[in-house]
Amino acid sequence: MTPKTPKDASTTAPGTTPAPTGLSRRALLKTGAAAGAASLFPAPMLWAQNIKDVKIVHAGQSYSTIPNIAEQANKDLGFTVEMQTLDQTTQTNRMLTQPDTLDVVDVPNTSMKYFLGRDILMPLAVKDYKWWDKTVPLFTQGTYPNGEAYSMQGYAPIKAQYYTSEKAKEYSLTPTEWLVGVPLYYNADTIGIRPDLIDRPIESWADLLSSDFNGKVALQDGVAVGVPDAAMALEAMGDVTYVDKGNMTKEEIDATIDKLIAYKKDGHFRSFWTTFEQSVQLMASGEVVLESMWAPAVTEVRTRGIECKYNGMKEGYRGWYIMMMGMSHLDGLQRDCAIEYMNWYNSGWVGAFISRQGFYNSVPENVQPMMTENEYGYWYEGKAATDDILNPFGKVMETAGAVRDGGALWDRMGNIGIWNSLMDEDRYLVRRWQDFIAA
Amino acid sequence: MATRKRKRPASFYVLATLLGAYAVFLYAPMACVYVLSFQGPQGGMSFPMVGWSTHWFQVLFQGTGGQGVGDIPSAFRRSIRLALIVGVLTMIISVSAGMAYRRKFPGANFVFYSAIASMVLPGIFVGFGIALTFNLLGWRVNWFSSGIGAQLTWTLPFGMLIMFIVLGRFNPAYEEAATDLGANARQRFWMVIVPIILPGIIAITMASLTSSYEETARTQLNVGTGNTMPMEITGLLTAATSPVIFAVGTVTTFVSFSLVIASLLIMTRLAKRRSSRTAQ
Amino acid sequence: MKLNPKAVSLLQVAPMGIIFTAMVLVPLLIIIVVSFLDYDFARVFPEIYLGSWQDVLTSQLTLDLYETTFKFVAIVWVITFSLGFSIAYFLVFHVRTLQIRLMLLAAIAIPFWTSGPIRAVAWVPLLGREGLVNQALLGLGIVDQPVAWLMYSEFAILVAYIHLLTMPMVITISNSMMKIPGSIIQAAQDAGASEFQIIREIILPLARPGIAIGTIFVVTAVMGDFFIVKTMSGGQVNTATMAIVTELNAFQYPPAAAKSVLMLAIVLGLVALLLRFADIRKELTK
Amino acid sequence: MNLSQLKPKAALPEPEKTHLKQATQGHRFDAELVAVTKSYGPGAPAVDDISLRIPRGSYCCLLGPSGCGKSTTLRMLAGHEDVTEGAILIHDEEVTHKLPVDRGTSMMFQDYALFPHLSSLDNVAFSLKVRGVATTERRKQARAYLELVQMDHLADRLPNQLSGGQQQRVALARSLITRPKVLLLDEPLSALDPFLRIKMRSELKRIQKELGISFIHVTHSQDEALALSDMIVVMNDAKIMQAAPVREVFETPTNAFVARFLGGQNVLTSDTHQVSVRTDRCRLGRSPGMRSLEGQIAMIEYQGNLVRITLQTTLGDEMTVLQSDTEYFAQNPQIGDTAVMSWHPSDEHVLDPMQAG
Repeated sequence: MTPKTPKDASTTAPGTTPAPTGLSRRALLKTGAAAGAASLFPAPMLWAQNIKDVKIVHAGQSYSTIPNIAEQANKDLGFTVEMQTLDQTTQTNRMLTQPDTLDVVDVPNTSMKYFLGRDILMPLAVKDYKWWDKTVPLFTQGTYPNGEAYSMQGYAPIKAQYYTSEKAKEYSLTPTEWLVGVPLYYNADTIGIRPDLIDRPIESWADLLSSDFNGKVALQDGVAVGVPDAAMALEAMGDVTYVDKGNMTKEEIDATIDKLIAYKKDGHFRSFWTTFEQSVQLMASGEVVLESMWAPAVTEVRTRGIECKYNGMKEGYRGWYIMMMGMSHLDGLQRDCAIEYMNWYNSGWVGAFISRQGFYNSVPENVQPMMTENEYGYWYEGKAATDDILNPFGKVMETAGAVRDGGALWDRMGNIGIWNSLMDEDRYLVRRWQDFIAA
Repeated sequence: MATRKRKRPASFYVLATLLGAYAVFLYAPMACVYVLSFQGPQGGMSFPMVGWSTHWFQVLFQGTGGQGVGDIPSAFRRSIRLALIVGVLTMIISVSAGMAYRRKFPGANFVFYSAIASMVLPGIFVGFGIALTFNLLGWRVNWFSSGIGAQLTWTLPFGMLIMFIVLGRFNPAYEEAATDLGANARQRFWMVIVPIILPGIIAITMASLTSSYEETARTQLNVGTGNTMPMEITGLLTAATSPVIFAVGTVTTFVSFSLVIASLLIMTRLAKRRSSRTAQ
Repeated sequence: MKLNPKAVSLLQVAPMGIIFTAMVLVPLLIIIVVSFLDYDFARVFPEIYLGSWQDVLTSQLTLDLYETTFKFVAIVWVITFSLGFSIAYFLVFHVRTLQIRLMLLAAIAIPFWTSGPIRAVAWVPLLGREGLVNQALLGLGIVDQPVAWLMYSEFAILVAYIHLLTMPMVITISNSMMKIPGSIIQAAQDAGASEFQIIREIILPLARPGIAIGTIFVVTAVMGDFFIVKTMSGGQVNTATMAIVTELNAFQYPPAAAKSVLMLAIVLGLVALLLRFADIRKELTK
Repeated sequence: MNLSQLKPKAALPEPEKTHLKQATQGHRFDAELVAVTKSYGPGAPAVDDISLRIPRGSYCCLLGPSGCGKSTTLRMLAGHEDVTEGAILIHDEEVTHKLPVDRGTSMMFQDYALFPHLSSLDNVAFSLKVRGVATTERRKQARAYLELVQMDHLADRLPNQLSGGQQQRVALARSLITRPKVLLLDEPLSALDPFLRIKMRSELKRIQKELGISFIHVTHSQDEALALSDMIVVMNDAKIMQAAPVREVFETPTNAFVARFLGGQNVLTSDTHQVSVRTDRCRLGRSPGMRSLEGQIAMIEYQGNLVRITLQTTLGDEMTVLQSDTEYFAQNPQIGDTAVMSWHPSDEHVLDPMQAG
């Protein structure tokens, strides 16, 4: 791969006029970046020379900061990429208290509100990102591919995709020239089911709270995922009605928590899980028969020879996505390299790598050539596997004939009932969540 | 130690049984770790075993090896480097402070209760406070500054308490005798006190090595780029599941077992040398 | 030049004092300030807000949290102390050779070199519905249904605490016991004291410093822990520290700060109370 | 209070004198060791096949150099050390396998072994407490014993607030309150300064006489042994060299070791026999009818009314002459002078030949 983007940047980067001294730090950074890039333009060799010493620290989720990806990046790009896997809390805290120690981050949608207006992140011009035209409209337009608007309950992708302007302290709900970041991957989550231990089909979120499964149900811990799941179930049960269950009012929160406390006192929940491993263990060991779960965890249970289903519910899926962003302290060559890295990340190879874990990439067009027909058919198109389906590390996940639960990409992603959320009444929700755990 | 050297009293058997039962209780979950680390390549993190193999050890030692287990070897190296430095610093600082507490001095309560506060405060909060302080001062966090500092807030209180145990009822006559024999303060320290409290010094170093190696709450925000071992493990657990984590557990046990045996040998040798020196 | 002894002490304690001041007290000061500020979405505003404190000091939640926390502290202390004291007594007064004693102590300590998260994961195959214990109980015909409360329950939390915290009790108490001169025990035997009387009248009072330090370990560990509570209860039990962590994870620093300050005050109070019974420092300055 | 109240339980009630009462109890010996051996694993035993009988009401000192086995012997008597072979009897009753408390012995430890967390009074009252004696009653008794050792004024002090001598008195009272048949003392005076040591030793002797029980006292000091003992047991290399009344041991040591260790004797060879001659029976200068030895004066020690003169013989042995100061000043020998030491053949005491080692 040749580093094209910086060259583009040098011709189009804003603020190329020399800045007088005494300007804001931001302006100086811009100038530096532009100057650095401009000097490269006539001599690509020099660029290759200079970037050798550049290092990009990429911190993120454990399925996107895999050493294999860093290895590939260091092979493809001329600079060094160092990866650090962090849990979400640590990562957000690091971004807030020590933003200089990170260069590129990928974060879940539920964290986006924390960074708004804090000058921690670097806005990305649409023109600096090569794949925007090819990105699924979930992100670019805020619609499904058929142009239909999707559910805006919870933190829907379009809610934190565009800035109103470069220096804006607000997200824009309509397209602008400034991206918050690069959408990486996303998925539609539903309930994991042990069909061998349940003798009827599970088709509604309401089953999560059905007394049939008392003591054999687990939810994901915490307010960002656990509460939306619970709200889906409560609404389906008819226990609580919501205006927007992805952004509840105080009264709705009270009603939700009170109901949940009643269920908890009834011994309804076996556990609330925090880690991938816990969710797999709960399901695989028969501790629970129904559990809100992630797709790769379901696959993991299945590879142990235990039946586990992941079909969609009639109320729809719970959607989420991960966004990649540069940090605002980046300037000069390093900034160029960071942008280059973000472009590279969605150019196909990584997309295929992560797709093999069961997630969807935001630029499927780039991914398709990097996967076999069998793979792309299975993961994206809902087709039956024609051969073994391997995970990125060569482990057999499914054998020929298997069909992905829920079907093709848009069968699943096209039916989102709620997005993972960070509610306006977060403060109150967290407080009431404490009462729930203590109950 | 002097006890009845006659027939074992009944209490001996009762207590020996208790110890045995405790050992079973102690090692039961550990046994699960050890056994599961030999899980077959297709197996997961809980029973049943899907065949037996050393696959996960190979994965661990070959580093990434295309297995997506995170960069455990680098994390391990970082953790060990940090643990060694923190262990030595804790030892020096705690011994020094322990010596100070043999006299009354102004501020003794202040330091003592600071230590207790440091133990008690939730680790993440201390970590967050330190990160925030560095941030406010415009300093960059780094493993060798804030990282070591954050870990010391965890290891030093224990080091101090161990010193209290070690120096408690330490007979001042030894030192007085040494003074009578013309030893100066430095000789007194190196030739009298250090040999006597050596087991305590080893204990502090070992304890702080371990707690440094294990610590996450205070470290994670302050270590800068590059995860430590437990951070890497936690990171792995949040989104993946692989018996390689149990392999880590088995290897750590094995390594620490060797370390313990080694230091035990050193200690018994020291004890023997001492007893042969003082034997009547 | 000869320094006066107090100055020597101050110099000796200086490194520790400086580290604690810089790394604990300054952050603590910031935490205290933060607890009085307003907040929203990971942000703290420089505006006085007393709501965090009001909630901490007046809500039923605080009472519930501390009730659970103290319940754990009390049960764990009683069990780790009884177990730790018995084992330490056995190691010191029944085991005859130093080598065997050290070997047994090491055997007790070794599981602690394995990371907490790893150990935590290992409980499910043991205590879960289909775990080894349940299989054994079913196999022996003691129960005919798997026992659910072995895992993801308060019982499970207690098991993990006792598993973790008996060792520090053994180590600190046995250290104190080893310092009791043999002649004192013999003198008590001469006086006609039974084994039980020797334990109660001589060993227990003389092992008090070790018991005190072990108690500090146990009390602070239980009060400061959230990891065991969370993993062993399956996120279904809330304690004082758990609540702080939940709020920190939601980036709601001021209420977390207020709870931390309260917690610190309570634990420092407990430690001060404990030191009234056994001043571990007094033995040094004698 | 009347001392007789403090006597062993077996003693008859007051007002008779205790040491007379002992005679009425019908046992022959207060303590007896029968062929007792103690070994710690392979190698030379710590105590090698010793037998010993201690008559009623004796003050008996076990005397010998460090490592001779005297402390081990005492600890076996106390029951703090297992007996490998042999038997131990107290008041004619076999106690070899009994617990310390059931033997009727009480031990006073070298480091006193006072319970550091208890006051003097509670230390003394301890044995009554473990027997369930009520607080006021046991305190009353303990106070009586503190009075006996003249420590009642410091009854409320903790051990670390007492001087060495005071701690020892408390330890003594604590041992005596159990009304032992035999009191065992492990180097009780070694930690005291010389002045206190002499004071304490007369105190010990007084108390022993008043109680009339046997004291068995381990020491490596000849002076102490001579001053205190009714009976001295000299030990060396795990064996008893001589066990006899004090005068007999001093005047007629069985072998050269005893003679040398006790002091006051010159060991020399006369007519191929090894003999001992008391130093105060030797004099400087030749006299008819007396045997003599030539040497050089190596040292002169002035001790007030006596003067100790050390002579180095041509063979390298050291001989001692103890003269009165009048005699000494009459002769006025100087260091370095050649001199002759002479003695009367009738003063020679023939020694057993020493075994090797």
